[in-house]
Formats: sequence, structure tokens, C-alpha cells
Amino acid sequence: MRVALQVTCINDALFPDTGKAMVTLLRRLGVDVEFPAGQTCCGQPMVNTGYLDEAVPALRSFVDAFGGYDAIVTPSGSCAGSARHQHQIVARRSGDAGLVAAVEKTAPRVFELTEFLVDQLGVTDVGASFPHAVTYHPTCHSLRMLGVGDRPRMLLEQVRGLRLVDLPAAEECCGFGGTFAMKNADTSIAMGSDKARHVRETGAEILVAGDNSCLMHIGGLLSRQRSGVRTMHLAEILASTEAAPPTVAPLSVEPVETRGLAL
Amino acid sequence: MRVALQVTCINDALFPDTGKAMVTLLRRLGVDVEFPAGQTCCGQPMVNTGYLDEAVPALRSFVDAFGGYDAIVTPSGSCAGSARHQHQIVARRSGDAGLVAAVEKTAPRVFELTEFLVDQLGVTDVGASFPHAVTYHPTCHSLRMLGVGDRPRMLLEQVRGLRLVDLPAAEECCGFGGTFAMKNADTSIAMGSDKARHVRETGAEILVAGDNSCLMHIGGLLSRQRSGVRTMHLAEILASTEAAPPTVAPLSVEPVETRGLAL
Amino acid sequence: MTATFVGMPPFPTAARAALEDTQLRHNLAHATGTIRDKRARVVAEVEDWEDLRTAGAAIKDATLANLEQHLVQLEARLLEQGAVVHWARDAAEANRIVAGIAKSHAVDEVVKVKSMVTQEIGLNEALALEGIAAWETDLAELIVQLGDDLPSHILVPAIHRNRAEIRQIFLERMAAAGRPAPTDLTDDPAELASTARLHLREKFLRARMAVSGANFAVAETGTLVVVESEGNGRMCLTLPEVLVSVVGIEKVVPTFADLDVFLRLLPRSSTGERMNPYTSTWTGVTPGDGPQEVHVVLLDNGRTRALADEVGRQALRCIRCSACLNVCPVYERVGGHAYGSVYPGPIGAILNPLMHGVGEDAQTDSLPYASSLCGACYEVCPVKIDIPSVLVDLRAQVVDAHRGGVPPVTHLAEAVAMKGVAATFGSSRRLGFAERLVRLGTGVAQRLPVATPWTNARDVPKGPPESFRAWWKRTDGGRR
Amino acid sequence: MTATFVGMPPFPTAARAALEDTQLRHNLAHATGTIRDKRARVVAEVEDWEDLRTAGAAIKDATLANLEQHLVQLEARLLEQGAVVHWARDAAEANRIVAGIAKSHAVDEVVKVKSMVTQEIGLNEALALEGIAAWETDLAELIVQLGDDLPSHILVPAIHRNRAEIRQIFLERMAAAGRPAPTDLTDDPAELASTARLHLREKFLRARMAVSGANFAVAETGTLVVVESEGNGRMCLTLPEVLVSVVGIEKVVPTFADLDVFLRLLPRSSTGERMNPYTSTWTGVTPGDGPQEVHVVLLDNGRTRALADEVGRQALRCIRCSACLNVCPVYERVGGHAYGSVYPGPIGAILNPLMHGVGEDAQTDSLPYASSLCGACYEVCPVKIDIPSVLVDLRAQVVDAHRGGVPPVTHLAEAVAMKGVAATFGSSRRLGFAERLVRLGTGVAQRLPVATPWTNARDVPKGPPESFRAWWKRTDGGRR
Repeated sequence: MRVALQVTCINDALFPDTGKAMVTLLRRLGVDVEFPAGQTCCGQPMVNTGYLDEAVPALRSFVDAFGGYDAIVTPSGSCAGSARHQHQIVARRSGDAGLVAAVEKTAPRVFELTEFLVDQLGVTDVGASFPHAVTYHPTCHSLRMLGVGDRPRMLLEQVRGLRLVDLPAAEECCGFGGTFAMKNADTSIAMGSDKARHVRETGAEILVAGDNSCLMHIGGLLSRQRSGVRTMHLAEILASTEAAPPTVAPLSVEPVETRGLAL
Repeated sequence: MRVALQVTCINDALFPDTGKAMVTLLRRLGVDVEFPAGQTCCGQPMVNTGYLDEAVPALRSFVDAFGGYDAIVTPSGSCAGSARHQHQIVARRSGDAGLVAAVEKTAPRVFELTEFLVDQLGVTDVGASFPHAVTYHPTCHSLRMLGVGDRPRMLLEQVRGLRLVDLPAAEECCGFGGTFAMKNADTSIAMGSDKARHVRETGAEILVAGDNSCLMHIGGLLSRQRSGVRTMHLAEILASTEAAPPTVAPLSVEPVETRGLAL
Repeated sequence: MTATFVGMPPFPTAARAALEDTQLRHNLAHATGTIRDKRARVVAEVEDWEDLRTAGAAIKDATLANLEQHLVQLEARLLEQGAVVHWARDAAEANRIVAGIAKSHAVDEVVKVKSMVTQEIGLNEALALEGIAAWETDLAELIVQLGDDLPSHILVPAIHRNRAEIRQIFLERMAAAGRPAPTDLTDDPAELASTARLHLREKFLRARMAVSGANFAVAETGTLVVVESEGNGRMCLTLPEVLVSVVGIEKVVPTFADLDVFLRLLPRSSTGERMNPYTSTWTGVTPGDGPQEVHVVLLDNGRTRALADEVGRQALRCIRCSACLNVCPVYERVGGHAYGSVYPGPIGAILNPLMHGVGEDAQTDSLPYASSLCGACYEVCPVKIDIPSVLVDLRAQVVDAHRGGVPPVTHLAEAVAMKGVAATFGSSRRLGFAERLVRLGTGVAQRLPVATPWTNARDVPKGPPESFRAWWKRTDGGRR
Repeated sequence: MTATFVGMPPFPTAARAALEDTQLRHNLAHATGTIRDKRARVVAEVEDWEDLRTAGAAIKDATLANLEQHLVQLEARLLEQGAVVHWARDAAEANRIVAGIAKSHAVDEVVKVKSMVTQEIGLNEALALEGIAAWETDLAELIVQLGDDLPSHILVPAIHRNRAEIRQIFLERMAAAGRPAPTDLTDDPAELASTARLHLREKFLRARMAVSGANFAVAETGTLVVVESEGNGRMCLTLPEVLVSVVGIEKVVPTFADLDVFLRLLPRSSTGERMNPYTSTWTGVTPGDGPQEVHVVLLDNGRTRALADEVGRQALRCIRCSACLNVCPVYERVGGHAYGSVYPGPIGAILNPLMHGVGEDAQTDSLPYASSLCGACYEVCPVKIDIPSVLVDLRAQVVDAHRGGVPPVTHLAEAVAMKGVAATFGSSRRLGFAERLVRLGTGVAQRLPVATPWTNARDVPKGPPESFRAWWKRTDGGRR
């Protein structure tokens, strides 16, 4: 089985540690994962903002990069959802029959990480160790678009030393929503603040989820509030072992240079 | 009994509605409160930052303005605490025996609003109406420096229509602390965020306290988080009646002008 | 004594103001939370709930696919039963018809129930211009009307008000509208309700004409159906001499068997009750019983436009249960007014653009973006409207509407950005270059206006020293 | 295998880093919350708690007022009982004395307990330079030492570590320090404790010399007192041949009756226990029982400097209970390392500047500002140290120390601002003018660097259209 990593554009540029964790984790499970260098983005940012024509080049890159693989694994419920549910819409609108045919092949082969581990590899104990209190936020697209259900929890429950704390109102959206966070910044912040508040209520050290975009939003609020709670992608926790715990890379607080000035 | 309003510098400049509410409330209770125009500041900002000499001019203004009064009422536990506990220290250091003597007269005549209402006027039902869910934060200086105890609660419980909700960890500092909020901004925010979180947990519409400085800090965080919870000074709630409810003046959210630009 | 949604600002602006309304936020959080939990409980009781949703969607789809045939059948049955049937293409036509009926009977007031569709067409304002007072009789609608206010929820239009305010509104405004409130009125809920009851009772007994909407219209029998909780609807529908019902053309269902599915779906989805308290049905005129003159105004007003939309037409399945509002995290925080329409929430965010068309006013064009696309609405919709997919499709329509023309500045910037993004994502080589720029730029980004909405409340992650792509290349995928 | 507080950055910088340490934040919140509640419960049981606090403060004050006399008495009694008494003015002297004793016995290792004061003077590092290993035997201190780490709490020095980390530290570091940890060690607390026990037992049996601190020194009898929870202290104090106790001169209490007050105040304030598990007392040498050579090093190291401070001298009452740490909202969030001293928290924020003096290094000068002056520390202090007042006085000392000289830029800006503020608040006319400027400036303020720490996470209130002062003048106090 030829397996490709779809690292996603946001992870490639901003969260490379998640991509590295995917490689570490999959190799440990015996999967010789490849990284097709031609990949760019699933096109979702354009599609969800209404720019469907502008998503076509991304889509062409996608099918070119991943066309030959049996499975395409991605550390993002949102990007997996985009590939499975939106690619065909964009392809049809483009009027390119070749693209429609190519998408028909790639779309069903895209798996979100937990789907791939539990359904394709049939594994829930991935040999991870992470001795911390953790709470899990099911991102909307993995929860409702993909229906990953209990898979993340099944995986987390097998991690040595990890204490999983229930997140209140877990299934409520964090308010990121891609361009929603920009176009409706105030509402997005109101939603995110409530999510951050619920995370704080758990007393957990780490908020984990399957999408770094949502985590960037919630983590940005937690950091701005100096909450002492950090966010981590599920892949990084599953990749963590006693011998190789994750390097701590909290969301950076931009230093404020003008302290000391009174009143 | 000649009664003077010490409005405090922060209320004078930033929260004049609190001063007006003091006037409304005290007049309704038959107190012909005066506003000595010579007043400036109690000097606490300088004292608590370590600038004791610089507090002397403020102190002179204070005793000049309030020297002739039987009672000096202030809508700030912190400023009352400063007058009662710090003025003598500053006066002694100045080496001015006249100032020491003057402070000896004014200091014990300074009352925080709830002390004045409950102890001096002997009233807990001030005829107020405020049909909202409210939670009360006891500011550190009113709680520990003055020991106002149950007085605010006794007053709030008599307000028609008001539903008083308990604030978790109420007695923990909000993290303002005057220049602390600037000199130790990160820790201050961490403390304030927890306070804001506890406020949100109550489900109350309004956070009330006896010090606008603390409220500015907590309210600034609540507003930044688009929490939908507003802060109000206790005086404004006690001044509110059915016929004259308070004008709603939430902490302004500075409009963000660059929305609509994608990604 | 009427307010209007006309001229509302675009959603983000209206939302910003709503987010600061502490009482609205408090009431919304409480109300939506309560109804949401109630709905979840009673829906869980129904074993074949998913099948029921599928059946509801299928019936509506089949009906909409042959809408003309069902409407013609409905008209025929209504005529047979002594009703007068009117067809209205738009709001103006519908208002003209209703005003004409009122004037022909020389009434200067009408009582109203199930008023959402008449709010859609601005009937009260139109009647007022003709000197006819229209009195809302649903308790919440009455509060909204007396308060010179706008509804903020499909089911609970006065969700943004508290008891003390309602008391104040009754004390100050009831006298001008009929029987005054007692001067010693308190804010005790039972007292407020009985005051409204006495006030309304007088209006019911006096009014000679009623105007209603309808939840359903059964084509095979010509029967209109109104479901409600207070009984005031039944008063409205039975006491006056003349009854005019304004009915959106999507309300038709073929048979009573079909109706059964919706009477099971609606109350559980709407109020979280197993069954709604009052279900009134009437089939034209029944001699000697109820209104002896019955009119039905079949209203298009943008519905055929929505029907022509391949993706969006599913929105016409909507049975106005408000389940999507109660689960919507956006609605929960901003309330109904921000949507600038009598149809708020997720369903409003698609229904309004579908009925009005996009590309014409900024307010309508802002609605498809008033969602984080979380999908909670789709999950609870009793007729399985895939609201997120419709929203995305409408966003494309908004963008397409502005292609070629001269877009507003913000759209221009966005469009230019998107073109750049499209080019970048078309080539992994270009992407690698762009990523290096991004890393250079994260520090700078906080100072640029583009970052403001983000950094206003959130910290931005520092760009990593190296992209994944660069790491993979440098280390041969971690192998060296 | 030692770390040092030397060269720590000023508090705000250290705090910023600590605030991002998720595990520290988690452990601190949990631990301080737990101990705080426990303390509150057991203190509430004691009816005369306030009298007890007053008594404790009075005894310490009286003793400090005649400190020399009590120390001389203590020395006399110790000599009578066969102990050797040394006086050390500073850390270097104390370290030289201890190293000298060790060398005179040709030992290359010592066991230690109650090590706070020896951490203050850097004894372990000094002994290491002489080729002498110093082994901590308090479990938490052992973890800190093996982990090449610093204590972060007076009572729970390893509060920032978790079980898995402790297991890792034991596995990796124990072997180099003595008996290795079993290779199949798990992170089960009982297993970790028994591993430490076996490791330490070997050291106790091998060591010929011990170094301790003391909680109290009773002048009337020459008795030293150590209170602890593990029993390791008693091993240390009784097994070796030579015992050297380094005792701060403020530890002296006149009589056993006085000691009684503190033995009641300490455990409830410290661990929230009614009584501490192990109280060891020894009076010089007891022939044939315990160490046959007993040294006591009476240490000043800044204590007389603190004693000379009229406001600050009350800090010398401190009995190191850590109650002020556990209630401090600042400590709860940043932990002990940020204070850059073995004495962290509110007491550290005054004790360090009092012992070192201010105006010399930025780290010490930052400590008096590491508090919001909330007063919770004063409320729980068993010897009623008015920490907030001392903090304010120390702030004045910091400011005064920089008057005249060339202050650093930030101080300069602050000093200039304060002079301006002083002038403004000296005149209500000038204040009125300044307020108008403030209102003009609030919009601008957000763009200026001065506002950054504030607006980083908080919204700023808009300046009102009119100050209270202006309103009063315009309306004659609302009368017109």
C-alpha cells in the first residue's frame, strides 16, 4: 500500500512539527509514508470564501500529487472533509472532465489521521507516552463532516500516562471557521473565548485536537489570556514516547517591550 | 453634617457616571453632598509605585479640599484605604508638621460608599431597582484594607429585581494592582483572565464592584473577549430606579476597520 | 408602533453591537441552552427519528418538484370549500390584497396570528398607511409590537426582553392599543400573562377581521393548519367574521398522511415538546361555524427564485421550527436582529439571500458569511437542509456576482488576494517561496492592519524556522 | 549537579517565561489550591487563632529587639552542652567554616537536611569546589538536586515536576549519586518513594557528617529544633558522627514556652496539619547518643541589615511556613523560580531586598513590584508580617536609591512621568487641563507604545465626553 502524507498548507508553513510527528508516528507503525512534493493546498480556504474558480489550480496540484497513492493521510479533519465533500463540486464547475475523473479517484482515498489509524491500520494503541492532563476538542469538520466519532478518544485512552479530562460543551464550534475569524472577528472571538473558558475549566495542561487551524485560534486566545494551557495536535501526542517526548513549543507570546513605564 | 464627595481622579476623568450616581444616590437619601473643586487625587498611584515625595502635592490638595468636612465619601475602597492607611506615612516623611496634623483630621473621616451608607446613614435599602442578574467582586482594598465585609451584599440584596449570583473565588485579586498591571503585565493578565472566567461562570449580565480601577481591568478583558458581560460600579446600581435606570454605557470595543480582507 | 428591518447594517456590524448587549447575551445563552437540551431529550425518545427526517425531506422535495400541480389542487379544493384564493407575486401585491379585503369590510383594525410571513411582507406598515391597525395576538409578538421592537427569534420573538421591561412596556403602551394595564402591575409572570390575556380578549371580541399565516396547507383537502402554544391563535382563527391567511407557496403538502410526518417532526424540533398544545385546521368556510368569509393569499415573494437555485432550493423545505437557531453558536451570541430579517439564524442566512438574490445589497451579501460552517444546524434540521453546503454555494454566488463589475474596496482586496493565493497553490515551487515570505512576515504581520482583527484578541504563532517541506527536503524525510 | 539562582532575570521577564510553562501552572494551581483549603480548615478549628498570631508576632518582635542578648545566651548554653559555636557574617564565612569542619574530618561527602539556609549561602557549590559532595535527603530536595534543578516552593521544592519526570530523573541520575534506581521502576508514587528510601538509607549509613538548618533555636536551653514530615531529617540529625547546623540569627526564641506558640502556628500554616510528624530537638552533645561533635554556625548574611530597616524588620519574624506563597495569586501563576531566590513568593519579595539592599541590581529591585498588593499574604501570615506595607516601603527605597544618580531609561521615563503627575495633582486647575488632554488622548493612546502592555489583552474605556468636574461645574452639580 502506497501511503502519502497530505501535510496541509497551514501545517507546512506554520506547524511543521505536526508533519514531523505524522512521519514519526506512521513509520513507528510500519507505514513507509511518502511526501509528494507537488502538493500545495486542498483548496478549502478559497472554496469556503466563495472563490471556487480560484480553487481549481490547487485541486489540479492535489490530484497530480496524490493521484498514484492508495491512501492519502492528513492531520486535518477539515482538509479531509474538503477533499471528500468539496473537490467534486469544484471539479464539476471547472468543466474539466479529466479533473472530475481524477477527483473521483483521490477523494475516497483521503483519510484523516484517526480514520487511517483505526480503520485502515486497525490500531488504537500506538505505543505513545505523554504523562500530562489533556482535554480533547472535537473539531466541527472531523466531528460532523467526517464523523470520526470516538476514534480520537480511543487512541488517546491508550497513551501511557495521559489523563484525559472531559471538555464541557466539547461539540460546540470554537469560532475559527477559516475566513469567518476575519470577516466576523467579534463573533469569532466571542465563540473562541467561551471555548477557551471551557478548556480552562477542565484544569488540563494541554488542549488537543485534530486540526491546527482551530488550535491556532483557541491557542491564540489561551496565550493572550496567559492561561498556562497549551495546544497540541493529536499527531504530536501520538508520536510522543518516553524516549522522545515532544519538544515544548508553546504559542509564542509576542514580548511587550515597553514595560516599566509607570501609570 | 457637611459631607464631601471625593470622586477620585480615575472616576473624574474616565468614569464620571459613577460620580453622578453618587450624587443622585446621596441626594435621594437626604444628604446634600458637596464637591470640593480643589480635590485632585489621593496620591495612591504615586505611593504604591514608590514615589512618596511626589505624593505630597496631592496630599496637600486633599487636606485643603476636604479639611472642613465631617465626612468624606468616596466610591473607591482603594482610595479610602489610601487616605486612611498611607496619608500619615507620606505626611510624616514630608517633615511638614502642619500636614501631619491636617491628615490626622481628614484620614478618619474618609468613608468608602458602603461604609458611609450602612454605618453613617444606617441604611441598607436605598430604594434602588435594577432587574438584572449581577455578580459582585469584592476588591482587595475594600475587602482587606477597609474590611467592608458584608455591607455591599446587604445593599445589593435590597435592590428590587436584582438577582445576586455568587462569584467563584470571589476574594482572589483581579490582578489590577495599579502599576502592577503595567510593570507585570503578563501576570496581571493571567490573574485578570481567571477573574473574568469566574465572572463568566456565574452567567450574570453585570459584574459589580466598588472600585472602577479593578473594573476597568476586568471589564477590559471581558470586553476584549466579547463576553457579553458588562461592568458597573456599585454606586450606579444603587442609584438606579425604575423611573431612572442607568444609561447603558458598556466598555467600548474599539472598532476594527480592516474586516473583509480575506485570509 | 412598528419597527422595521429595512436599512439594517451588514451582519458583522450589527453583530458587534449585539455582542455588547449584556441582557441579550444573557437571555440568549439561557434560552437557547434550555431549548437545545429539551429538544435533544425528546428527539432521543423517537427511535426512527432519522427515518422521519428523511421522510420529511423527501415529501418536501417531491412536493417542490411538482409545486405548480399541488398549488393548483390546493386552490381547487379551497374554492370548492367556499374560500377565496388570491395569488400574490410579491409583498406589494399581497399587502394590496389584504388591505383591499379590510377596506371592503370597512374595518379599521385586524387581529393577527402566525405573523412571520406578514412581517416578511411588511403588512402591518402597509395596513397602517391605509388607516388600519393590525394587532399582534401572540404574547411574544404583542410584547415586540407594543415595545416598537423587532422579533429576535422565530419561536420566542421577545427573547431579548426581561420581565421588568415587559411590565414597563405594558404599563406605558397598552393603553394606546386597547385595554390598559393595571397601574399596580408587578413583574410576576402570571400577572403579566393575565394582563395580556385581558388586553387580548377585548381585541378578539371586538375584531371583525383576522389575518393569519399557516404552518401547512394540505392540497388534497384544501385544509390550512396552524400549530401554536397559547390558544390565542385559535381565538383569532375562529372569532372574527373574516379570516385572511397569507401562505407562502412552499407551505403546501400533498396529503394528510404527509402532514402527519411534519406534525411529529415540528414540536420536538421546535419547542422540545412531544406534541404542540393547539393544532387548528380549517377547510374553507363551515356554515354557521367560525369565519364566514375565508381568504387565502398564496405568496411567492422570492420563493420561485429560491426554487430555481439548484443547491439552495432545499431551503424551501423549512418548516420554521427554529432548531437551527437554538444550536447555532453564532445565533446564540448575536441573536436575531443582527440578521436584519424576520428569518434569523442559519436558515435566515440562506433563505434571505435565496429569496432576494445576491450581489445587490451589502446586508444580504453578508449573510452567507455569518457562519463558521460548523454544521450543527444541519445535524438538527428536521427536514435535513444542508445549510453549510448552501452557505458555501451562496458565498460563491456572492463572489461571482462581483466578478467583472466594480466591487467594493474590501472585496477588491480580497479578490486580488485570492487570485494570488490561487496562483501560489497552483505550484508547489511558488508555495515554497511564499512560505519563506510568510515566515519573514509573521513578525511584521502584527503591525499591519490586515492582522488587526486577529491580533486584537489572539496571539499569533511565531513562524517556525523551517517549513515542513524544507525540512523534508533537507533531511530526506528525517532519514538523514 | 547543582543549579544556581545567580544571574536570574528581573521578575517580569522570568514571570513571562513561567506563565507559559503549562505543567508548572497546572501543578501550582492544584497544589496551592489544595494546601490553601487545608490550611483554612485547620486554622478555623483554633478558636484563639488571632491571639496566637499576635502572640507569635510579639515574641519575635521582643526577641529581635534584644537579639544580641538572646544570641549570647544561646551561645553560652550551647558551649555548656559541648557544642562548638561559630559566627558567620556572610555566606563566604559560613561556607568556609563548614568546609573547614569537613576537611578536618577528611570526609568527601555530607548528608543534608533543612537546606534552605545553606541554599541561601550556596554551600553545596562551595563544598563541591573543595571536592566534597553534599547530598540532599529531603525527598523533594533530592529530586531537585538530582534533576540539576532549583527549588520552586519553600515547602514543596519540586512542585513543578510530575511523577513521570521524577521516574526519569531517578533512572538517569541516581546511579551517579549512589544506589541506582531499579531499571523496571514505574511512576507509581509508592515505588518512587521506596526507591528514594533505599537510595537515601545507603547514604545515611555511609555519611560521617551531616549539615542541617534549624527551624528554631531556644536560647534558655541551647536547644536546636527541626520540624519535618519524612523522618529523613531525624536520620540526618542522629546517624552521622559530626553535625553542623547553620542557623540564621533570627531563628532564636527565648524560651520553650515561646517555642510552644510557634509549634502550634507552624504546622497549621504550613502543611495544613494539626501537628507536624517529626519534631527533632538536640542540645549540644549527648554522650553516647547521636553525633558526638556538634557545630552551630550562627549566620547573619544580611539579617542585621534587614533588622536596621524600621518598616522591613518585621520580615525577620518569618518562620518559613509558606502560607503566603500558597495564597498569593502572583505566586500561584508564576511559581518560585521567577523570584530568583531560595525565598520565593511574597516573603521572598521583601526578604531578598531587605537582606541584599536595593538600588544595586535590577533583579532585586524588581521584587518589591512583584505583587498586586492584594493583602492575602498578610491575612494568613502566622506572625502577622504586613507584607503589603513592607512592599510599598521597599518600592520607595528602590525609587529613592535611583534619585540623583543616573537611572536606567525605564526608570527615567517613570520618574519624569511621576514628577509631572505630582505637579498635576498638586492643582485641580492643572488636573482639569490634563483630563481634557487625557480624553483627547485615549484614541491615540492605543497606538502609542505606552499602551501596549494594557491593550495587548484588554480593551480600554473610551474617554467620556466630559469629566465629572466639568459636569459639576456646567450643571451646578446636576441642579441646572
